[in-house]
Amino acid sequence: MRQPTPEPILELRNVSFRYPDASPGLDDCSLPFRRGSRTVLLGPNGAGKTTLFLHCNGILRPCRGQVLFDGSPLDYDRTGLRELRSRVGLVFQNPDSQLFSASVREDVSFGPMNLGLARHEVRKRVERALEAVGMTGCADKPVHNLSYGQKKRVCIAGVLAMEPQVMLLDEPTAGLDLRMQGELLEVLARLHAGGMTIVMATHDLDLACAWADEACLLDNGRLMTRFDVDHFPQQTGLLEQHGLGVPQVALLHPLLIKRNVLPSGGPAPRSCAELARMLEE
Amino acid sequence: MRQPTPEPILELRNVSFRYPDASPGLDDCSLPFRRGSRTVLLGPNGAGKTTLFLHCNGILRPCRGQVLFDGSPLDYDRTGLRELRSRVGLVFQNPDSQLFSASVREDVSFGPMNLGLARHEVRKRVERALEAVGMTGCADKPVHNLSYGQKKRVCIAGVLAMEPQVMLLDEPTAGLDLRMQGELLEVLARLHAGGMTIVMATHDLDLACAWADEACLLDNGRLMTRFDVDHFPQQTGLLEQHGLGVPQVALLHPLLIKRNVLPSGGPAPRSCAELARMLEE
Amino acid sequence: MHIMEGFLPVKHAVGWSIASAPFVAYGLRTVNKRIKENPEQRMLLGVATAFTFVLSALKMPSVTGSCSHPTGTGLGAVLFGPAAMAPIGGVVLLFQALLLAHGGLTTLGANIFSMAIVGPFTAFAVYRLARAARLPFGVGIFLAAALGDILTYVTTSVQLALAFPDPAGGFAASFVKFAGIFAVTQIPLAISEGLLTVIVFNALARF
Amino acid sequence: MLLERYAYTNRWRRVDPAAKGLFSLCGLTAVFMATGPAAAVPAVALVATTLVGTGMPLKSYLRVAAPALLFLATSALTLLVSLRPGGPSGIVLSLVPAELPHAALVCTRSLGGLAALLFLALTTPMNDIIALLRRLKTPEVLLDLMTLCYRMLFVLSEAMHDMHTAQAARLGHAGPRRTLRSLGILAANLTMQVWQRSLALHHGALARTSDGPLRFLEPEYPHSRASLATAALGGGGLIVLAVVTI
Repeated sequence: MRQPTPEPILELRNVSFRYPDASPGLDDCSLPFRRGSRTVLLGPNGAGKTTLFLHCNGILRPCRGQVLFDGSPLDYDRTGLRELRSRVGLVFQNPDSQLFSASVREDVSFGPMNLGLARHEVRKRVERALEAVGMTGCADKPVHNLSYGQKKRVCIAGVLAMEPQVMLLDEPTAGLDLRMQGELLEVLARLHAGGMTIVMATHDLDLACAWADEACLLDNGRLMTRFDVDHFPQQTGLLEQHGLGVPQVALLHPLLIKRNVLPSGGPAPRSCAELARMLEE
Repeated sequence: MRQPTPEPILELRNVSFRYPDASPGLDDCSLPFRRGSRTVLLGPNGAGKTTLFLHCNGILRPCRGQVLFDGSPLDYDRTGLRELRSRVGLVFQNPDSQLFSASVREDVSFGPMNLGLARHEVRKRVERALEAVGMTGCADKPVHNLSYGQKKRVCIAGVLAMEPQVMLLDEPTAGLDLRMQGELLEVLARLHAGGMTIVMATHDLDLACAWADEACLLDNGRLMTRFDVDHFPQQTGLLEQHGLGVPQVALLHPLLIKRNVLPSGGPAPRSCAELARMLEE
Repeated sequence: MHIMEGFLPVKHAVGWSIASAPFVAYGLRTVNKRIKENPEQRMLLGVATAFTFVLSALKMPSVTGSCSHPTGTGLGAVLFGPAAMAPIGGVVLLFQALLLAHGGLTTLGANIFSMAIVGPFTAFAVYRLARAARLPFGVGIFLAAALGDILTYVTTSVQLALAFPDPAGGFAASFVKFAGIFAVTQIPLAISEGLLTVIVFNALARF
Repeated sequence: MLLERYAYTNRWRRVDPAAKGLFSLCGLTAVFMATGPAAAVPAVALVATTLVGTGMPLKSYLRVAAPALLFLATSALTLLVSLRPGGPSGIVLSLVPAELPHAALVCTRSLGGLAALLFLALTTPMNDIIALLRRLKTPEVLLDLMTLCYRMLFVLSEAMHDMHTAQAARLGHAGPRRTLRSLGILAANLTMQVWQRSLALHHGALARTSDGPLRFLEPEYPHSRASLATAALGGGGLIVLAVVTI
């Protein structure tokens, strides 16, 4: 596994945002995303996760504070935004708000075409992106005949084809059954292994705990905490306070240590499956 | 806890159904729902769970086989359907496709108004239903200002106001964070305590295991198995075979017995929280 | 009812296409201007096109007990403007021809003229007149949608009568024949569409 | 939509839509050039070609053609009836046998036209047709409307279907008055969705560096020249058939 390096690739500094209709926005959020890291953005529904993502991608502009990419503040003119959006890809929760063409291959080409690349380069990227998400076989199917999980993967391919350095995913596993979830996580694992920085908004704590390196907790537009996922067990109080519950493994592991079934010290297991393996040894 | 009585309130007998566009329907499903029981319908996306529900409510009519309510086959004429649909309520997965009115109270009154009840009776039922889901305080709010979890509860109220005997819920916890999930399960517990028969389609095994009395496994439109939830641990092989995974508690509990941390025999814990309590004792 | 492929003689097919062209061109110019001023309008008008297509597939009960589909011209004209309805309706008619075999390519011009030009402009004019006459909003919407619907079918009857004049009674007799079939039978359906559109606007006003 | 299904699964799906469009156009020309019942010859040839190409059973073909055939039946009957003032009721309806050849010509022409339209519709997915229109320099806005309409009509019709089902489950369609009311509410909800969904799409497009018109990679079709030549040959054949049999 690649070790994340310390300097942030994307960073929010004291970002505040208010929607015109007074629905909660962001409140003084400061948050760096380390290059090559896998971060989860935790928080109940309506905490501001999507709003935060829209800032990272330059679709929303902070009322106060600033967003930095690669150390320099975002440039909100046309070329600056194009540059940014080709580096920071955003996968929305609902595939229907992101798929424009009924043809899979055409839709994936949308981003690279907008970047003004040559045809043969676009074609190459489309094929590569489709392969990365395992959808080459469905490239000629119409989008409306795909399953929900397949649509999600097409959305990811559409973002991948722009070859971003950071990928933001909003609730990527919502509505997926376990099999589809597994397929999606595999895709993400491959991307991360290839050096991609990945940020995922979710309220599935078990998934967060099993998958991420780092976690941030957002509630009511405020960043409540940020911690290394290895320290998940110490954060359970705060998580519960914000209505997120506790990852099941973090509930059981300390008890098993207390009862001397498992040794204390050493890294905490990230999932019940891992805990089960520890028990089997 | 109320003991479910044996005779089924709703029953499918050899029901087969094919969609005109050849998407998978149902294949010879026989399934009784016991009065007062809490049943989960398990299965991956596209297994036919929603199709089965649409048969229970008379919206789809089987190509072969029959559906029985209270021991008699469904009557598909207008009065028969009205009768059935007021007895068997169906809560769909997506709240946005079943809330059509501007205000909460108006939406909840949709069903009882269509039953042709007198105004004061409608009013009484609406208030009762709102109270049952804990939404009285939001009765005059516009629907689109509600949170996702609140919308789900309004959907349930809309069905409750028709005072059904059976309630079918399609993926009720999908998209809910843990706090909202907890609130929803509380609502269902109250309804069940009041004598309601509840059937829930889900692919969340942990939830199924913690909540239900009985479970059925559906895949590709076929009923694969039906079992008492106390026998969950014995079914893990089959569940995994259909891509549903294993409830985490069913993964850990046997291992803890094997390692003599917990005594064998006695009822299996239904959730990790329960397992944690056993470990704390 | 759209005029089917091949039904109109060449001259008429070409003539109606030429008649429709300036309206579609004007509509496109308006749409382009709207998009230039407000880029979100591109998506809005695209989704509106899909909406119009889907709405016309809605099965609506008629006062006589039969079923029919709304034309949606009144609703669309008031929501998106009558000028935009020409290109929107044109795309919808092309899609209906290619996806449902409803209408045709050579008859596209004629169908656009009745469904996407006469219908929406009538509906919009009636709506504005009703507002100017200070009629209640609901009455105005009802008249706009119902008359938009009726005039659409009157136009279709005119188109058919011009193409196929009665051997004895000429255009007038032929018009009476076709109007008897397409426009008159449409009256109860137009009333349904009018009522439906009123319900839609009432519901929209409450959101 | 039955037509759609064949458009995606038929044998000629990968054939250049320009070739299929050309053949269809030749078919239309042939049908219009025939001045008598001869139009039936290219019509039959078109139907046969379509059935062979798509491999669809005749029954499905007729089902697809049914709404148009209904229109044709009523309209053709109207042509055979004459109206003139007079008689006790003010108008006299009479059958005009002399109009029979004219009506027959209109019928064969319409059937032929329908066959040509169905050939294109049953062999060519909408995306290919839009791509073809792009090659033919259709105005960009129109292409955008088509692309979005084609994608979103499935999304919206699913939403409409779900709402309809949910209303039915709560007895919203018991009786015509309730049905009309429920449909009105449904249409209003769908109207709201037009704005919500278009804003979401707008954000989606921005996130993918869009700055206006929707651009996509043109699809490529193998053996494009050969299929164009075949289509021209076949289409020419249709025209010759129509002209020769006059």
